[in-house]
Amino acid sequence: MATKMDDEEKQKLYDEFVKGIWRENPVFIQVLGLCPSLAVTNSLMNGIAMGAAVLFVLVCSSFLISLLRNVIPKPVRISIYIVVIATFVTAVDFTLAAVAPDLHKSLGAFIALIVVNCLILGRAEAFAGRHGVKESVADAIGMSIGFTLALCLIGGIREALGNGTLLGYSLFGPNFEPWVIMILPPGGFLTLGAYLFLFAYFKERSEEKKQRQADAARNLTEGRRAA
Amino acid sequence: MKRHAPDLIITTAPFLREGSSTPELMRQVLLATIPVVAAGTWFFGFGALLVIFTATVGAVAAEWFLSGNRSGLGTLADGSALLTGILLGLTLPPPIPLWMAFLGGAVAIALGKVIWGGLGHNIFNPALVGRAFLQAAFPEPMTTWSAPVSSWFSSSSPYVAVDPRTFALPLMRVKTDVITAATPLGLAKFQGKGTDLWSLFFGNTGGSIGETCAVLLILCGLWLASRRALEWRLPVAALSSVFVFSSTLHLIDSTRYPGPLFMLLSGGILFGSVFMVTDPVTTPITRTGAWVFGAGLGFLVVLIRIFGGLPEAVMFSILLMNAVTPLINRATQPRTFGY
Amino acid sequence: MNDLLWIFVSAAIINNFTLTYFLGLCPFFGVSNKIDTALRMAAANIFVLVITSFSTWVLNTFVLFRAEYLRLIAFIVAIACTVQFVEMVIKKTSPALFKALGIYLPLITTNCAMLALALFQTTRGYGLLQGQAYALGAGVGLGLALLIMAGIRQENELVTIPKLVRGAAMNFFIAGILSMAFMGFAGLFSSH
Amino acid sequence: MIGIATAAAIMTGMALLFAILLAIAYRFLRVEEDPRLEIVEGMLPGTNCGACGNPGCHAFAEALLRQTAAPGKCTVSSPTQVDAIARFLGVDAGVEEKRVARLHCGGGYGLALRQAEYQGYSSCRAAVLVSGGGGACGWGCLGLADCERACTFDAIKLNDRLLPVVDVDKCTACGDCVEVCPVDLFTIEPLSKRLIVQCNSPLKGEAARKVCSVACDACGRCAADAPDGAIEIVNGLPVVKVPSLTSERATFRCPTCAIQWVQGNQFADDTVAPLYEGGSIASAILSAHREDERASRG
Amino acid sequence: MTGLLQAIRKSPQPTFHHGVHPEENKGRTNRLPVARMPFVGEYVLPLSQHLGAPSPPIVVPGQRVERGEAVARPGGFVSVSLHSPVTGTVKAIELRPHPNGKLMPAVVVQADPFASQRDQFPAVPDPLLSARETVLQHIQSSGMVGLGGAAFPSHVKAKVPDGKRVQFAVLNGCECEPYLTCDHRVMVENPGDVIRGFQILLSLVGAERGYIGVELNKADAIAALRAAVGRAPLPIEILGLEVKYPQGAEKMLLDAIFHREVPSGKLPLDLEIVVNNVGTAAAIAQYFDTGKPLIERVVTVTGDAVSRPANLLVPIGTPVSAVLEHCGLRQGEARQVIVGGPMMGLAQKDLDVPVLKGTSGILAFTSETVRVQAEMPCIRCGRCLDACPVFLNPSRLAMLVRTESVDELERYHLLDCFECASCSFVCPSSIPLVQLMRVGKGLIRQKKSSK
Amino acid sequence: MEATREPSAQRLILSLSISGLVAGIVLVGVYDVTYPAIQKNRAEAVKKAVFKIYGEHTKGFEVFLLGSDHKTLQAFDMSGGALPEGSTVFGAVDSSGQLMGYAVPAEGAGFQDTIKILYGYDPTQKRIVGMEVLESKETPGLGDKIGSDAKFRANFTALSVEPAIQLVKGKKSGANEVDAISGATISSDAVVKILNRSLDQWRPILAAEAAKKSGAKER
Ligand SMILES: Cc1cc2nc3c(=O)[nH]c(=O)nc-3n(C[C@H](O)[C@H](O)[C@H](O)COP(=O)(O)O)c2cc1C
Ligand SMILES: Cc1cc2nc3c(=O)[nH]c(=O)nc-3n(C[C@H](O)[C@H](O)[C@H](O)COP(=O)(O)O)c2cc1C
Ligand SMILES: Cc1cc2nc3c(=O)[nH]c(=O)nc-3n(C[C@H](O)[C@H](O)[C@H](O)COP(=O)(O)O)c2cc1C
Ligand SMILES: Cc1cc2nc3c(=O)[nH]c(=O)nc-3n(C[C@H](O)[C@H](O)[C@H](O)CO)c2cc1C
Ligand code: SF4
Ligand code: SF4
Ligand code: SF4
Ligand code: SF4
Ligand code: FES
Repeated sequence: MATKMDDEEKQKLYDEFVKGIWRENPVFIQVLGLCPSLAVTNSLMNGIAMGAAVLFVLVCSSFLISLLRNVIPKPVRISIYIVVIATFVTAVDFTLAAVAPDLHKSLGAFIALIVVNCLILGRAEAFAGRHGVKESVADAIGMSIGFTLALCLIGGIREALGNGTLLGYSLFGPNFEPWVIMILPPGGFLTLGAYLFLFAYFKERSEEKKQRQADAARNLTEGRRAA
Repeated sequence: MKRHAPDLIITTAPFLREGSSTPELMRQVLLATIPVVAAGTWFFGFGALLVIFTATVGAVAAEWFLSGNRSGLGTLADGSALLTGILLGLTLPPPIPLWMAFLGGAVAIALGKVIWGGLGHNIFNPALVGRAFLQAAFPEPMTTWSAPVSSWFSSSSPYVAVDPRTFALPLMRVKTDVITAATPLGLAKFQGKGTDLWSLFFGNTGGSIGETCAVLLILCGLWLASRRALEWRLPVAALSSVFVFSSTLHLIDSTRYPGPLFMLLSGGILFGSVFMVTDPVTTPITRTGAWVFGAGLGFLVVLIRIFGGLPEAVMFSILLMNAVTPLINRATQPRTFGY
Repeated sequence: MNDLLWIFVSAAIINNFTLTYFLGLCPFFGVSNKIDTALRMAAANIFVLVITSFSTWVLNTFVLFRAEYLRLIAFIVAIACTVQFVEMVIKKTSPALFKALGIYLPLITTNCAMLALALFQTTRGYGLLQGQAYALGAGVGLGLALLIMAGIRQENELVTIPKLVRGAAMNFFIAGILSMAFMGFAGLFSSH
Repeated sequence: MIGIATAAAIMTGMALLFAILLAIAYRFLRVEEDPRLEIVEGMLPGTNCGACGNPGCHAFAEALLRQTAAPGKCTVSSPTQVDAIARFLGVDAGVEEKRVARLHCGGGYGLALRQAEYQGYSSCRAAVLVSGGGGACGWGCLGLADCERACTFDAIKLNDRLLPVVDVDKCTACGDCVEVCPVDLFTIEPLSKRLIVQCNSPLKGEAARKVCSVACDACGRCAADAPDGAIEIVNGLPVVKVPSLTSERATFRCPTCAIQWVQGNQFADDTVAPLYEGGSIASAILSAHREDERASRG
Repeated sequence: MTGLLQAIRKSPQPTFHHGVHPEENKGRTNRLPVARMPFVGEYVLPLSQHLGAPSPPIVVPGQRVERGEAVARPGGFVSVSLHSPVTGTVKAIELRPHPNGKLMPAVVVQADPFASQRDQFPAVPDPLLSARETVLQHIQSSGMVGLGGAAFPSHVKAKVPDGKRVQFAVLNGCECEPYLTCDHRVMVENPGDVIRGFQILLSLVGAERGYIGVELNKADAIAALRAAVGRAPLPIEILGLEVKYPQGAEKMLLDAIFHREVPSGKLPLDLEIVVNNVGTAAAIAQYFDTGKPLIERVVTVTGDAVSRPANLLVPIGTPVSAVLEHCGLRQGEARQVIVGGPMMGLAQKDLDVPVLKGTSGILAFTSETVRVQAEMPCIRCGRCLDACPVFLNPSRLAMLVRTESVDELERYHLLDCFECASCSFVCPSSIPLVQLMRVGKGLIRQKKSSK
Repeated sequence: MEATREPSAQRLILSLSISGLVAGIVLVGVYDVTYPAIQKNRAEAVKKAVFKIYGEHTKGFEVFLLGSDHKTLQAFDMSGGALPEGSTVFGAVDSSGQLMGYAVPAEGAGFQDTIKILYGYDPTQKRIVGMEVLESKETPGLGDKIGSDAKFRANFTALSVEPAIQLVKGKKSGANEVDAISGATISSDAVVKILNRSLDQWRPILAAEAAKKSGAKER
């Protein structure tokens, strides 16, 4: 009995965890937290760093908020969330500046802007404020991994085409003509648009395939009935 | 009487139509580009023709693959994709690598047209979307110009000789120290040097393939206007606006600001006015709107050419005016009869 | 004076907050579907930006000069606080104005643009007047982008956008093209 | 540690200020809203179809809270969803009998006379303005699929005869098709009503048959065969007065198959004898229509 | 260059703004005198041939009727009587195809092949001497409606409502529709009738002055009217107008003559003007001269699918098929038959429809003239805006109709469209704009009624 | 629904204040821990730039603050590790502790956004001896060559500032001329403008300072 409960709970935690990675991916599906997704992703490294920062902030704040959710009075909850989040963000900001000054410089103000990232406040309000600690942390980890994944996908393409490198390693040799647009602002918009288009395309393809299979199955049974 | 009834066709009135059709319009503009292509080839050699051709192939291929209608000619039949490709080719610098021209054509159609739903739905001029993409992606090749071929038969640069950069492998560049030339606007902006108006008028200057020969562009524009293939208000408004704004500045300080004739004859303003400002799809539908569009365009061109960072502004100005065209259309609805 | 003009123009078009700095994208895509909404959002934005610039300047100059590490948290709280306060005041004094603008105010609180403005004006060491010019420019820039975007999106509603790009993907493509077009303003007035 | 003191002072001060402001706001400017509203609205499908008779799901949720409507009015929600809402609100589900849209025309391609070829905007509402469409019957289905496009639930598909077939499983009785059809061919009927008159033409006798091979020619046999008064001929058409008839006898002697005993979807089994062999042409036309439509609508 | 020149040149003749110049195609019939259409076997008289309430029948099947005898009475004030165009028997009162595509109730009269088809009708009082009410009543019971197309009961227009007054009356002799020449022939052949009818109308509405607007492609009509007007007591002026479609639309005509716009949703009466067709005036004059009610009218039959085009005086109720046969329809070649003009008429699917009081033309085209072009996407060229005489934006309206944005449709004044089809005429993408306008009006109506 | 119960105003104020207090304390902690490292990084960045300008002989740098009279420099004690706020110039010091020259930060509008540079200035010879780009948003591949293009940087190794620095295209002839990067004339121009503007401010001050020093030495 007890193990069954555990299993169920594990399953639920697992679900909360995976959903953020793909099914409810914050960038590609929910289209949230766009500013950093586009602003800092002109290189893969930036994407990873931003993702890590968000992971830290989101997990810590989700933990704290879900822990305190019954103590926080409803009318001031948003303000308290902001205070909590801002504290963690400032911590990340200073730590990064101390440990990796170059990275800190290339991420610019966007580390600080994590405070107002719609994703984080959104998760705090929509999930952590209403669920238990375990679920909230699972959700936070899943969401930030999904977020990081998206940033890496965007950053990877932009760096590869825009600079001919990946994590600084040259991909195409010295005569490569970089597509400067990719690391310029329009490139960010266009890359994300292209990803969304590709996902829609593959989704439609797989749905069509499913439909065809279903049709084929139906024809088969009907044919049998006729015979 | 029911004997022959099933042969009957029923449609709504009117049962008469005025002559011209959309594909015919496109055909006329295509015709008008032929002399411009020829002039480009004359001035910049055989390589220029290759560039135009490749850009066109890129556009046509993209249209055929992406438009979703691949039965027969599909949407190519209306000729608009062909036109987009040629116009894009004409706005490129002559020595650009062919793969970039091809990419530009494909981007022009994909990003400029197909995603919007095809002919008639796009907000931005497809050819210029392609060009803007190229300019932002490859700023250096897109601002490297070659001088006009001095003589067809001279041994130094005969017109059949093609710049080695043209044949760079896809995604790659050819690193050579080749002779480059500056455009009249570049010369004026960065080196304070003028270009004589006759050269501008006949096109014997550096620049995009199709933009240099002013006299030909004017003739093509007049021909198109006479065939009612274009809305004359748009180019007239654009050119007058450039004239007004640049003369004003010139009057204020003639040493710092170039005169209106130079502004009108140099760069892409004439080419843009004849072929791009007139694109019906991406410009205002109302007549008042046409004047507003032209005025705004001229303002932006003069503003950016003179106070901006770039020597030339026609492309960006047209795209910016395209962007506000929906707003212009809304604001300039004609007053309905009886209101 | 020239300085103020350049700050304004730079924030409004050359370094447009939305199209080149990627700020406030969520509401940008969220409320740019109707020209009417976009206009009101733009007005509310300009208003809040100017107030934010002022209040954070006051905060930074008179309270935080010794405690740099509190900047972020103080700014965000201050922004949230002022916006909420403004909202209350409007609601109380002019229900009509509230109906037109007020409903966007909560959206604006958690908008990167406000915080970014506060942070940028501080790191750039802008004074009060420069900050105001900056805020005004940023607001005008956001409004311009919103308005143009709304015009285009409303036009798109009249035609059929292919299913695969309809929605978010199309919005990004439009923003991408707009961002390319705005590149034309680069360098404006910088050499004069 | 001056730092800590400053920080604590500043932060506490600000927090205090903020809190006081908020407290005032909370006290004086709060808007009362029933918290259940949001929950109930969340439980509704959000299609805003209006089948429940309210302008959208939000209004329906308000009606539910006011208890002026029963959850079962929402025909889009599945029974379990309805049940959940009813349990949440502690009210009776009030499930209604399932109703579906029924078509009153059987004169599809090859059955009804076509007099001319309609060309133009591919839409029933447009075609009806051009000489009433190409068909000879002024009351019949035009077959240009306005209803198919209007149905938000994807319940309507034109069949090979270009007649709309309503999928009774998907149909939620929202009535969009009723509204959109320019010749008013749909009515919403209880699923249990089996006798459906598939003709809408008031023409009688020879005049009716000349126009369409499955037209009701008002011969009166169905009325005679049905229990007393259950069917009445009004204006050249039988009217089924007793919806719950259990016998299909009334349909037996209909010379044109205009009155049908329908179980499940209409036209599901090809009960209508194919008088003209038009199947393949019809599907060609159908696909041409679809092409047109795709071209014009993308 | 022509476009440029046209735009720069300001036209010297009075006209309205915008509009189009379709090919006239009037040459085949404009010199043919009006001939009489022989009697046929059966006449179909739909009870609803005019704007307003249908006329209830006053005969029963089997009843014998004389030529010119009423078969239906006015169904209200905005309604008129209906008369049998032949002597014969009422065969039936049943649903019959109507040119609008629907089956509508009609009185069917079987002609008596041996009857004399009398030419004498009961006498009527002199309109210039009788009381206004009596004259109006007579006009109503003569079945008189506007012959310009809309078939609006003439007595209604002639009765000026209390509190209003009329300053000018206008006769509409534009006949701007290509192909049609019936009004032209009436003006050339019966200018006296036109002027006399106009005099009656002028005195009925109490106007101080009359104008007749005729397009300049009908110089002989202008000359004939000018010659006839000399003898008239009230001042009447004949104006030559630039040839342009849709000059004949009354709002455009008033713009051309008086440079005044009829406000949206209002009538010419609100400008203290009434407008009538020249044919209507002639018919009124003839009625008061001879007592013959409205039982026949001049119809132009032309198009490349008829071998003997003509201007025919056709008894109302004659089947279109019979008229076409009389004019030598090229059987099997006709691909499209239109009742009315080529810009505003209705395509027919059933040629047994009757000629109505409002039928001014019957056109039959072969596949050579009927070019059905594939529709292309709108390229926003703006030609439709340039054509629309009421300054609408048809391109946008069409898109709004397709997306069923009903509120926007009203905001863009769809309801002011009077379906002149100028926009469709010029559209290079062959978009059925007018049809979409009509669909859109249906949407608005539907929304209003569901509210 | 419990949430409908109204929390008291005191509770709201209390909880917010507590969270503010806690946040403040946490942040001070973080700040204290990271402060030295951050300051070190900043100083390091300046040092790197100064090194690049003055070459391998450089040993370290001194910091001078512009005095309140806006005319004289005051040495700033860097033992605390933190750079001061306000107008600063740096002095490059060689291994013998000798002042080699000044390194002056300056900024101005570029093609895209503000460009920040650090340039080495030798007041006695009235020459610029090096230039480093600290921060710019110029287009990669074009404008950002102002920081990376060796040929362009070479312009600044011995650039006379008399009467003012001049931008030319192609042939550089005078000692006070800078050859523009082709394809990035605007950015090149921006650098020249920034230098000229900054020199207007600093030249007299640094000249006076140098005169003071040499005067002191001579004396
Ligand atoms: C229609 C047209 C529009 C153009 N628009 C632009 C433009 O907006 N910006 C631009 O740099 N070049 C544009 N060009 C190319 C320029 O006219 C010109 O040759 C080039 O920009 C010269 O400036 P440069 O020195 O950058 O190198 C356009 C060309 C044509 C034909
Ligand atoms: C587009 C359009 C064109 C018209 N053309 C004519 C015309 O050429 N001649 C005419 O008499 N009436 C024409 N009419 C009808 C007039 O507007 C008006 O109804 C008529 O002249 C009134 O006269 P009636 O009542 O005697 O028919 C046209 C109407 C429209 C909408
Ligand atoms: C996408 C793009 C980015 C550019 N970036 C820069 C830049 O960062 N710095 C610059 O000076 N010019 C930049 N330019 C401007 C042009 O390259 C311009 O033609 C150039 O400044 C003129 O210099 P030239 O005369 O030496 O070719 C850019 C142009 C484009 C289209
Ligand atoms: C007068 C005229 C000018 C045109 N100009 C352009 C142009 O500048 N660029 C382009 O891509 N297509 C042009 N087209 C073609 C067509 O309108 C264009 O591909 C549409 O924007 C695609 O929807 C033009 C067409 C005409 C009739
Ligand atoms: S039922 Fe009505 S809407 Fe549906 S296809 Fe037939 S006519 Fe059109
Ligand atoms: S539109 Fe008609 S078929 Fe579709 S769900 Fe509504 S009632 Fe049923
Ligand atoms: S049909 Fe309507 S929209 Fe078209 S031109 Fe005529 S009035 Fe204008
Ligand atoms: S005429 Fe046709 S193509 Fe041109 S704008 Fe009007 S609807 Fe569009
Ligand atoms: S992340 Fe910037 S507004 Fe959403």
